[in-house]
Amino acid sequence: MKISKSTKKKLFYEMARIRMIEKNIASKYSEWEMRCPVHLSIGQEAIAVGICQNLKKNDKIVTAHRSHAHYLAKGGSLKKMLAELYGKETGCAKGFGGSMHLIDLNAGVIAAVPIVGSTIPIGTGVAWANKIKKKREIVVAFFGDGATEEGVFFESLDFASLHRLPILYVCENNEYSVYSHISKRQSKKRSITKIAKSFGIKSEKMDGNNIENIYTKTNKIIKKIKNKPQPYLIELKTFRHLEHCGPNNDDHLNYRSKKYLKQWNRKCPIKNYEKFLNKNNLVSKKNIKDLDNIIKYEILNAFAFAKRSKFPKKSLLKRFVYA
Amino acid sequence: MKISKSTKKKLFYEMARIRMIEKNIASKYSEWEMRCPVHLSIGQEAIAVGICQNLKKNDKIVTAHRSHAHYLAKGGSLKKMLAELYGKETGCAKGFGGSMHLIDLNAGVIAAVPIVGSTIPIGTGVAWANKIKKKREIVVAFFGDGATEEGVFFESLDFASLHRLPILYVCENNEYSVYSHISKRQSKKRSITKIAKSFGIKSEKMDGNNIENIYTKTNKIIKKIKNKPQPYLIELKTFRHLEHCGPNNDDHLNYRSKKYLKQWNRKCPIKNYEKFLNKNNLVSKKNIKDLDNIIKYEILNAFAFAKRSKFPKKSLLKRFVYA
Amino acid sequence: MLRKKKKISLADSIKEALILSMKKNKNVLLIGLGVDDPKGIFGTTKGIDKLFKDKRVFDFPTAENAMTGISIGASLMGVKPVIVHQRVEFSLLSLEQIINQAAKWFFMNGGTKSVPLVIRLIIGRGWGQGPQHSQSLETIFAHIPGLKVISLSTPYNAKGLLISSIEDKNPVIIFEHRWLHEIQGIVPKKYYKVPLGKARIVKKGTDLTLVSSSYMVIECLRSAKILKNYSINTEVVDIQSLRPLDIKTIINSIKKTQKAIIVDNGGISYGISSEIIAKLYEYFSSKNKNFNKITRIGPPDNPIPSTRELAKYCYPNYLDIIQNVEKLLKKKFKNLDKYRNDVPSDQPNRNFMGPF
Amino acid sequence: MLRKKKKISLADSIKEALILSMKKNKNVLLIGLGVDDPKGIFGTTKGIDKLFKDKRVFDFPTAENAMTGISIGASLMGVKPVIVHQRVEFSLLSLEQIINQAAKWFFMNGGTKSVPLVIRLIIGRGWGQGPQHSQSLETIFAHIPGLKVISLSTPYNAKGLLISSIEDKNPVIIFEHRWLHEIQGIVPKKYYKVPLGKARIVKKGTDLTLVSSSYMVIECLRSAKILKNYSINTEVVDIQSLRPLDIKTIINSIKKTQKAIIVDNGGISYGISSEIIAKLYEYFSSKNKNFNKITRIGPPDNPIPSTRELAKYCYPNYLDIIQNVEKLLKKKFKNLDKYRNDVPSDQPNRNFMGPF
Ligand SMILES: Cc1ncc(C[n+]2csc(CCOP(=O)(O)OP(=O)(O)O)c2C)c(N)n1
Ligand SMILES: Cc1ncc(C[n+]2csc(CCOP(=O)(O)OP(=O)(O)O)c2C)c(N)n1
Ligand SMILES: [Mg+2]
Ligand SMILES: [Mg+2]
Repeated sequence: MKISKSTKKKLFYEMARIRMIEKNIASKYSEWEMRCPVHLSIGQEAIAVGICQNLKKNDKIVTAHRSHAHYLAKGGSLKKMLAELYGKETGCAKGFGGSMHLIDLNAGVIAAVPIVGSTIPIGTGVAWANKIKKKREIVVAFFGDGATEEGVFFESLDFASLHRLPILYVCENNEYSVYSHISKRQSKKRSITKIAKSFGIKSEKMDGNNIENIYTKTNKIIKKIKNKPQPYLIELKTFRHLEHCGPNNDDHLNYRSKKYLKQWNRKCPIKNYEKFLNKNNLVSKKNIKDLDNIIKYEILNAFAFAKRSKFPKKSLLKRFVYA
Repeated sequence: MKISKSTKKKLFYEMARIRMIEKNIASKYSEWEMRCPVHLSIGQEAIAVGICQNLKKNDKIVTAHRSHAHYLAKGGSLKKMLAELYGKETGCAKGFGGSMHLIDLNAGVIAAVPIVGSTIPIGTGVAWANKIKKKREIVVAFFGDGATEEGVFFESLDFASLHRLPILYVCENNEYSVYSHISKRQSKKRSITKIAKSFGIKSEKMDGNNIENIYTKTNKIIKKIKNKPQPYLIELKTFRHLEHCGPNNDDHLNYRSKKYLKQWNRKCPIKNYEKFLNKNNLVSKKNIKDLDNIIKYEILNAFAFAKRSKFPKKSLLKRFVYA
Repeated sequence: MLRKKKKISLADSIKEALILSMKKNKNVLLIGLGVDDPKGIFGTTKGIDKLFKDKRVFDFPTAENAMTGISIGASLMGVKPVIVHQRVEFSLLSLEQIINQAAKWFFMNGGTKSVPLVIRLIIGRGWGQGPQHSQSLETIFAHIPGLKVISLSTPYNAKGLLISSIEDKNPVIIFEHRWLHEIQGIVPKKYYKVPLGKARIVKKGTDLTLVSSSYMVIECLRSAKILKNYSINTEVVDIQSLRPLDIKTIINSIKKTQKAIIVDNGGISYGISSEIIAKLYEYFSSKNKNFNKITRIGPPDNPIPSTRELAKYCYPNYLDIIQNVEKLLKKKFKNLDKYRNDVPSDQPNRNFMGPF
Repeated sequence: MLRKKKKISLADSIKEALILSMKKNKNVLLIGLGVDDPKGIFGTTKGIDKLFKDKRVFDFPTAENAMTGISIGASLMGVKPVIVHQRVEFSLLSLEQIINQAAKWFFMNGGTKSVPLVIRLIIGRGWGQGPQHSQSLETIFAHIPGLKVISLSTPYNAKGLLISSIEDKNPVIIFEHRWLHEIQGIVPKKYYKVPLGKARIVKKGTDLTLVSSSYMVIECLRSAKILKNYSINTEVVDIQSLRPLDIKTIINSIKKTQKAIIVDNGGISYGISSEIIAKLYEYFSSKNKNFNKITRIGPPDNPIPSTRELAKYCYPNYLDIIQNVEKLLKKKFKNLDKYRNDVPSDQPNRNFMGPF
C-alpha cells in the first residue's frame, strides 16, 4: 500500500499533537489543579495514531488507564478531555471519571477504565452486538502487556474466536507493568501472538514505533475484519518514556537499565518520523513549525477552557447513581 | 516401556473396582439415602487409573465435581468416600462436603470442589510450594474440557510456566459441559494442547480410553517432571456414560446423537481392556470372577460402614467455622 | 403462550416474562450456561430458543467474568442481555465486572450511558448442595450503589418484577430461590409490571409483622396461617426490593402492628436484616417511638454443610418463626407440635425430586 | 531493624510486622503486584526482598484470581502467604477463591485442613481516585463466615494485628487505608500481638461514644479533641475486628456514655454500621434499656466521583461528626468554625503529595 503525502502529514501531525498535549499535561500537572492520576502515553503515540487513522467515526475503541493517545487519535474532544482532568462539569465524564475514565461517544470512544483488562470483554461485547446487528463497524480494544495476564483476556479471546467477532485486539507491549519487567511476569517461552493463534485468532507482531508500518498493516487487517467478521490480535513492542503514573521521568529509579533506555530513546516514533519526512522532503522545517503553532494554539485554548469551566453541581452526585 | 503382567492386572483391577463402586452408587442412589449431587465417572476410569498408577502416595492430586475415580485411583478410602456421600461423621469430610468435596490427605487427595476450574490454581499453588520447598513430589490437576474456558485456568498455566512448576495438568475432554457440546463453547480452531504450548508448556493429546497408552505415556512425563520441575498438560478425549449429574442414563434426551453414543460405547476402556487381557492370556475368566468377588465384598462392607455410621453432631457446625 | 390455567408455577411465570419481553423488544437476549439445554434453567428458559427465528438465546462457555463484561459491552450498543447463573456462587467470578463496571458505568461516565442488564442468580438449597451451592449472599450486591437488587417470591411478582427489570435502564440483580420455582400462583397472561423499589404486603394483618424475602416469605406465610389458629392476625411483608430498600412500607406495617420479626433469607450477620433493623431504629428513635418489639432470625454464622442432618439447622422454618413469635409476645402456644410436618428438611416438599 | 525512634509510621509498622514474622517463620511469603518494586507498596514492603537470602517476596502477574488460588494451594502445604492488593477493587477478581474456597475450606473439608492466608486490601482515597479506586467494601468480606476481617487504624495496632493475622490459622482480610500509612505512633520494637476479634478503646471518655474503624478513627479522634473544648468527654472505640465483631466492648462503652455515633468508613447502606446498630438494638431492647441516642453517619449511597469538588461530600470529617453530636445532644457549639482547617479535601494533609 502506498501512503499518500497528505496521509503521511496527517500521521505525523496526529502524533505530534498527542505528544504536545501530553507534554503540556505533564508540565501543568505541578500546578496541582489536575488532581487525578494520569498515565501518559508519551512514546506510544504511533500505535494509537497508526491504527485510529484507519477507523471510521462509527468504529469503536475501548482502552484502559493509559488512554489519552487512543482517545485523541480516535477523535475525542481535547477540550472535554482536559476539562475531565481538571474535574470540571464540561469534562467528557463531567469530572466524575478523571483521566482514567475517558469517554466520547460521538467519536466512538466507548470506554476507558483503570481496572487492568476489564474493558477487553466489554469491547468484545460491543463487537458481539455489532455482529448480531450485522453492522459493518469494528471495535479496537487497546491494552498493555500486563493486561494479557488477566483471565478475562483469555476468556474474551475464546468468545471472539467462537463467534468470529469483528474486533481487533491491540496489545501495546511496553515490556512493563508499573515497575515489573515482563520477564518477571511471563515465561520467556510464552508468546501473546501464539496464544491468540492457539485460540483460533489470527495474529501478528509489529514494531510499535514505526508509524507507517502500523498504518499500512492495520489498514489491511481492518479491511479483512470488515469484509468478513473475525477477530485479530496484534502485539506491538513499544516504550513508555515517563513514569508509569504521573508527569515525571523516573529513570533514576533504575528499574529499566541505562542501556535499555538508550536503545529505546533512539526509537522515538515522532522524532524518527520527522527525520524521515524531512529527509524525503515531505515536510519542511517550516511546515513543522506551522503545525506546532496550530497545535499550541489549540492546546492553549483547551486548557483555558478547562480551567475556566465550573465544577459539577452537588446535585449530580445523586442524579447519576441510576439512569 | 514394557508393562509387567502384574501391572496390567492392577490397571484392570483398579478400573473395574471404580466402575463397580460407581455402579453401586448409581443403583443405591434411588434409596434416597445418599442425599447429595453425584457426578459419576463411569466411562472415564482409564484416565484416573492410568495416571494415578504412576504416582507415589505423597504425590498430590486435585480434582473437581467428577472426582470419585480420581479419589479412588489415588488411594482415597472407599469407606470414607461412601460415608461422605451418606452425610455421615465418618465421611472423609465428616459429611460436610458430600460427593463434591472429597478429600483424603493420607492418600494425597488434596482437594475437590464443584466450582468449575477452581482447583486448578489451588493445585498450581501446591506445586509452587513443592518447588519452593524443593520436594520431588508432583501434583496432578484433573479437570474437564469445560474448565479450560475459565480465566483462572489460563492464569494458572501462565504462572506454572513462569516458575516451571512440577505439575501435570490433565484435561479430560468428554466433549460436554453438562448438555453443551464443545462446539457450542469453543472455536473449532482452538486447541487445548496448542494453548498450553503457547504459554510455554509442553503438551500432548492422548486417547483417554486406552489405559496402557495413558499409563506408559504419563509414566514418562511424570518422570520428566520429577527430574526437572516443569509443567505439562495432556488432553484426553473420553466419554461419560451416564447423565452429567445423577445416577441415570439420559440418552433419551438426545443431546448426544445416536451415532456418537454408539461410537463411544464401543470404546469402553474396561470392556476393551478385559477383552485384550483375555485374548493375550493375561487374565482368565476365573481371574476376573475372583477380582469381582473381592471388589464386591469390599463394596458391600463399605456401604454397610457408611450406612451404620452416625451423622455428625450439631456442635460441629460452629466448631468448623474457624480452625 | 396459549395457556388455559390461571395458576402457573414461578418457573413458568419467569418464562412467560422472558418470552413477552423478547417479543416486545427484539434486543432482549438470554445468556447463560445451559439456557438452551433440555432442562432450560429449571424450566425457566426451556424451549425459548425455538420460539424465535433470529438467534436470541445464547449458551455460553464457562467464563462468567467475560460473560458479564461481554454483556455489558453489548448492552452499551442497545442489546438487553438477561444473564442467568444456575447458582449464586458462579457470579462471584464476575463481581469485578458487576461492581466496578456495570454498577458505576452511568455514574463514572457522567451520565452519558447506562448499562441496562439483568442478572438472575439462583439460590440453591437442599439435597446436600453444601457450602458452595447454597449461598444467597444478597448483601454483597445490596451494598453496592448503582445496582438494583430484587428478590422474587411469588409467581405473580416474579413475572412483573422481571418485566420491570428488563425494562429498567440500570443493572438489576434478581435473586431467585430454587425452592420457589415450583410454587404455583395466579398470574395474568398479559405483559404487566411490578415496580422495582417497592416492598409488598403479601398478607394483611394487625397483630404482628413478619418481614422477609425470597423463600422465607413462604415460611412466613406458613407461620401466619398457623398463628391464625392462635388468634394472631399476622401481616407478612415481602421486602422484594433489597436495593433501593422500601423501608416506608415496612415502617407503616410496624406502626400498625407494633411488633415485628425480620426473617433473613441469607446469613444474618451483616445481612439484609441488619440494614432493616438499623433503618427501623433510625426511624423510630427519631420519632421517639417505642420500638422494643422487633427481633430477627436467619441462617446462623456458618457455611451450610452438605449433610442434611446439619443443614437443617441452617434454615429457619415456620415453626422457628412461631417460636420467636412466642418469645416476642411472651406467650406459649399450645399443641404447636401438631403443625410439625414430616417433609424431609432437604426437599421443598415430598414430591420435589430435583433437579436441585 | 535497628531503629532509634519510638514513633514510626503505620507503613513502617506494617513493614516491621512483616519482617519480624518472616524472621520467626520461614514459611511466610509476601505476594502481590509490586511487592518488590521501588515503591514497595507505599513503603510497607520496601526493601524486604533484599533482607532474606531465600526468595521470599514474590511479584506477581496481573492475575488476581489465580494469585489467590495459588496462595491457597501453597498455604495447604504449610506456606504462609501474605497477599497485598494496592486497591480493594482488584480483589474483586478473586472473590470466588476467597468466599467459596478459602473461607469455607476448613468447614467443607470437615475440619481436616484450614487455609492460613492473609490478604491486605488497601483502600484508596483522594487525588481523584474516583469510582474504581476508592471503594472500601468491608461488608462484602465481613458478611462471610470463615473469614476474619480486620481494619487497621494506628501504627501500634497495625503491627500487632498483622502479626496476629499471620499467626492465625484462618484466612484473614486486612483493610488498610492509604491515608493511614503516614500516620505516626509509638510502636514497640519487639514481636507482639494484638488479638483478633477485639474492639479497642482508643480514647476513654464518659459523655459520648464514637464508634468507627480505619481512617474514620482519626476523624473521630479529631472530633474528640475539639469536643473537649466544649466540655464533652468523648470515648472513641475502634471496631478493629469487623468479623468476628466484638459488640461487647461497644455495648459496654455505650452503657457508660448512653450516647453513640457510629461513623462508618464505607458505604452506609448494608454497611458495617448496619450490623452494629442491629446488634446494639438487639442487646438494648432485650434488656429493656433506653437506647434512643445512637445515630450513624458515613459515605452516602453513591459511588465516589473523581472530581475533588464532589468527592469531598462523600466522606464525613471531624466537623460533620461534631455536627451530629450537636444533633444528638440537642446542643449548639459556638465558634465551631475556628476548627475548620484548610487542608484540601483530597489530601490527608498539606505535606502528603502521594503516591495515592
Ligand atoms: C486488576 C488490576 N490489578 C492491578 C492494577 C494496578 N495497575 C494499574 S496499571 C498496571 C500496569 C498494567 O500494565 P500494562 O497492562 O502493561 O499497561 P501499561 O501501564 O504498561 O500501559 C497495574 C498492574 C489494576 N489497575 N487493576
Ligand atoms: C464456575 C462454575 N460455572 C458453572 C458451573 C456449573 N457446572 C457444573 S459442572 C459443569 C460442567 C463442566 O464441564 P467439564 O469441566 O467439561 O466437566 P465434566 O462435567 O464434563 O466432567 C458446569 C458448567 C459450576 N459448577 N461452576
Ligand atoms: Mg505494559
Ligand atoms: Mg466435559
